[in-house]
Amino acid sequence: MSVRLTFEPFDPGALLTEFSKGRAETGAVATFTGIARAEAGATVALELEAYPGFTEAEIGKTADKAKARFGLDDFAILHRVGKIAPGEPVVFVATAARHRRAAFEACDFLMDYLKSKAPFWKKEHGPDGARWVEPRAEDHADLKRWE
Amino acid sequence: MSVRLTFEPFDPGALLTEFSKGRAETGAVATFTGIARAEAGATVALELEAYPGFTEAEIGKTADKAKARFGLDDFAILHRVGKIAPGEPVVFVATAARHRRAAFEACDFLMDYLKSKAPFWKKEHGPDGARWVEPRAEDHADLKRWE
Amino acid sequence: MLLFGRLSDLAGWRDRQIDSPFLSVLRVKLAEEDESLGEALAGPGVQVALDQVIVRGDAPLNSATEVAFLPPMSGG
Amino acid sequence: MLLFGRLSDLAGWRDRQIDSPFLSVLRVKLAEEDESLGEALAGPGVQVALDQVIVRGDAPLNSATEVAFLPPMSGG
Repeated sequence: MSVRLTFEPFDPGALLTEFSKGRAETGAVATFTGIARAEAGATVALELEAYPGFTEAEIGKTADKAKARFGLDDFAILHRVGKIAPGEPVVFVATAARHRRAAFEACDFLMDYLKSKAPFWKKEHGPDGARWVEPRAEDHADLKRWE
Repeated sequence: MSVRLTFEPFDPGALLTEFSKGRAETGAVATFTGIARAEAGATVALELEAYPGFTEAEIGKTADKAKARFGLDDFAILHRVGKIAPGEPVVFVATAARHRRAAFEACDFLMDYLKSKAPFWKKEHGPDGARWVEPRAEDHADLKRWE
Repeated sequence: MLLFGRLSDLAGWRDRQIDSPFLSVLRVKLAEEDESLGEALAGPGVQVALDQVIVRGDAPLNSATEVAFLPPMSGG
Repeated sequence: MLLFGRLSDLAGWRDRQIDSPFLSVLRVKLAEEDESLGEALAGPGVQVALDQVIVRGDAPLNSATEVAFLPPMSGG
């Protein structure tokens, strides 16, 4: 069970190597990696601000709920903060469970939460300047699926 | 786009490292790793038989359909064959798409197919001998969700 | 010809060279030699692939045709 | 006290030391100094955390309290 923030680029594969080791009773590991999109030049960089301590604690609360709800054996969440270039991973979520349905659903649920409600403030730097981004209606609709 | 079989143990993390590189327009990478369960000693080893050439081709047909249906940018499938010890990865599926919903759903769909209909023959070696396994009713039910 | 899964356990072999002009004739040959194998090959859910393509019913064979009997697939 | 997201862009600062006995008094002080910031801090969806715990309404502060104004969270 880990929730971490990082200012540095990271390799999602290295995280999966670590997470999938020594799991003789787990059966199923699902992961999701979100990558910053270039949007064909419309986005030059993404900037994410967090409130260190508060942000991990808030994400941890939802992850603990997901663990209980979906019967997870384990989870790992790593979220990038600071300036992020197109093509760089932004977020990595891994879930481990006995069966694949639980692992998939928990991973999907955690991503819906992270993309719409987690304590981040997002700025997009484009060719014409920067703007703060609010969550998309689509993200809130995604989250509603779990109510 | 790759579908491969391997007789050797593999590291799912190394596959994700490779798969997630250089994806400035992809946005979303979902993976699933199936790990052989010990079932508290009930399963000593899993043995999977494939029909080399035929098995990859059949899986490739379904993966190509998934690519079109979910609008994937890319996929990678690696399936272990031969004798597999508890705790060792059996199958790895990665899907890449612009948005996370498509990546998750395609990965989930491919796993349902691989676990119930892909051309493998499965033998479980337990403390009291070996037995051939037929797909579980649950696996067929999972697959029906996509019809 | 090739047997997979429980069929090769039942027959005691996995890969043999057998010449036959038709799939139907091959089935008869195999059943004469091993009655339980002949029954298993005709059993429910057993499919036949010729050169890795699933076929139904009878089909002509030549000496280079790869014939494979596939019991119900279990998934991975 | 800490400002996040668009609030720190608006104020032109991110982290300041301000002594005040109550959150309500702190709000008044900030609004007197910078009217548009004062309005933004009272705006819809802006939450306040004291020592990393979200609070509603007024609350006493001491010199060690970490006060953070959080605009609507965008997710990652």
